[in-house]
Amino acid sequence: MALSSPVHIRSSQEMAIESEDDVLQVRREVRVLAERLGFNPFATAAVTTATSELARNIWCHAGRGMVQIEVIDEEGRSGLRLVFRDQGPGIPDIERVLVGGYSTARSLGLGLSGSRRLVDEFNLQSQPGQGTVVTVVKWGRL
Amino acid sequence: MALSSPVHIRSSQEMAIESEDDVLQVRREVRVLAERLGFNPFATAAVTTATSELARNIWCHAGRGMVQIEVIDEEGRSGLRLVFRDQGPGIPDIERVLVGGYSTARSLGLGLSGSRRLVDEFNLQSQPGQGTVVTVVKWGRL
Amino acid sequence: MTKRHEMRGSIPVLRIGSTLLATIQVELRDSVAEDFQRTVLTRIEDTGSTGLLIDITALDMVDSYVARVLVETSKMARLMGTEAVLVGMRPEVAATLVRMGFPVDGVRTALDVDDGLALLGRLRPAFDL
Amino acid sequence: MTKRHEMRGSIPVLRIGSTLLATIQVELRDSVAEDFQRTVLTRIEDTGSTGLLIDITALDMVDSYVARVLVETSKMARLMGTEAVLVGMRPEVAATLVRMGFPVDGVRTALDVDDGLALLGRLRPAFDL
Ligand SMILES: Nc1ncnc2c1ncn2[C@@H]1O[C@H](COP(=O)(O)OP(=O)(O)O)[C@@H](O)[C@H]1O
Ligand SMILES: Nc1ncnc2c1ncn2[C@@H]1O[C@H](COP(=O)(O)OP(=O)(O)O)[C@@H](O)[C@H]1O
Repeated sequence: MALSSPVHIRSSQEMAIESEDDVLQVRREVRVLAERLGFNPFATAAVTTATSELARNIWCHAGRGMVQIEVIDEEGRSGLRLVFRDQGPGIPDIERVLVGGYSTARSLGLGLSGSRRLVDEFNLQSQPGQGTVVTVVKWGRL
Repeated sequence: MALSSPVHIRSSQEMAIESEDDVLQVRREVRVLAERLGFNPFATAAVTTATSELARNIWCHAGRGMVQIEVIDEEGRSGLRLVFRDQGPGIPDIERVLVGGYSTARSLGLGLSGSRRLVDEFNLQSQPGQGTVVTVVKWGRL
Repeated sequence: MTKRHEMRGSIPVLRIGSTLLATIQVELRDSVAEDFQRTVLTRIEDTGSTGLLIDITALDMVDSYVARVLVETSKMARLMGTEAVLVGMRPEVAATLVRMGFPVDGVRTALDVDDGLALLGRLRPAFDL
Repeated sequence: MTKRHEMRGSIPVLRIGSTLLATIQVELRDSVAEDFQRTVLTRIEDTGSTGLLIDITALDMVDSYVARVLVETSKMARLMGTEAVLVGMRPEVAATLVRMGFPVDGVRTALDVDDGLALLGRLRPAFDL
């Protein structure tokens, strides 16, 4: 999870993702935090949408999991770091899902590849049978 | 770097590529030289665009590097030889990036495959962990 | 009030002349989405409407799931012979969808309901009120 | 003058009747590109413009990065319901993009601003001034 630069964690909370309601709950929380940090509407929509994709993936593909939501500071800027964790089936071919257009569900397969394009830092770790961890960081634009 | 034919190097300079500003700087320099060599607008746009792609790749994927810009003569014609060098992560699957459409960034993956089509000679050397060297030559059209 | 009621109530489908106007004001969740498609298609059949406007002005976020539901509903309507137009997409929503690589071709759009009605009028002049 | 000002100032977005005209006169760098998209889309919403012309006459080079920004901006505008037309692409720029294999389908183009306005007029007759 190579987020090398030293960051200051201003706040941290965890939310469970076990239902579609939880997915909506999590993305509302992320929107509130983004707005509070002064993200512009484009950055706010971007991080809220990525959250929705990744939380929905946990609910759809792993059944349950959780997200850790952190407000972080680094070199005078503030941002959100979100860590989505589950102990589901994992993703066998990470490269393929990151290119996009690949899906085991009846959908577009844009969740992972699309989220990645919406955030500033993206890290996906997954072992078949062991679960999946997706870490994203979004910095507020000025 | 198989540029076999004996060339006469008329001038040679190095420029660092460490920021987006440097990318713009380098491509302006290449444009000036191309125009000075009497390249027509199509050849000038081609070599300037290839320069932009390759310099941007250094900035985006390797963080820093440099370009060596040479004015060369060979068999009565003049051209530009550009050597882009970095010590970044290197490219694991050269064949794939040369086909085009493959990208680890949120972009089109046309930088390497596209540049190759814009120049007269193209050579890509890369070792994962060792960095990347891309050499291109563009001859002026009459 | 049950959840199903809550959502039924919240995607009103109005008739404006030969056009149906569906206004999405809630987050589209799985159950709502299916119900929405069913309602819209059934009302197209019942009313013989030749145009469908889906107004998403109220949505401040459209993820790939919701986008797919919207595009699919438009396609279903079109298969029935009804032109569908998505209206009121916010700037940040448009920016997000394009950046994600969502395939946008084939979706008819208009700035707002008025513009959407005018567009339908041009597409199906014979049917316009 | 800060960089942000410099670039903001340098991509003027004018209103011509129901059309917005964005004239790109500077090299589009990362920060400028995002700002450009934000400005254009927000102004479409504010003004209710049904057409967008992006004038790139001044660009003597368009690499794949800039091309992507231009095409994406057009797609975003279109999702909002605004027709976008790229105008003034120079011959050598067109030649370079095609040779690179840049996917050009789906992008509307016109020779210059006048032609662009005429094209928009044909696409959306009711709205043209
Ligand atoms: N958390 C997860 N656990 C297991 N598999 C996942 C997870 N997230 C994504 N996947 C797998 O990766 C594929 C691609 O995911 P994504 O790009 O989000 O598209 P979609 O969810 O629309 O299929 C999914 O179809 C699924 O097979
Ligand atoms: N100088 C470089 N160092 C390391 N990786 C590179 C370099 N240049 C290109 N790459 C890799 O090759 C891929 C394809 O490059 P390119 O064809 O230029 O497309 P793009 O830069 O748009 O992704 C990049 O996504 C990146 O992973």
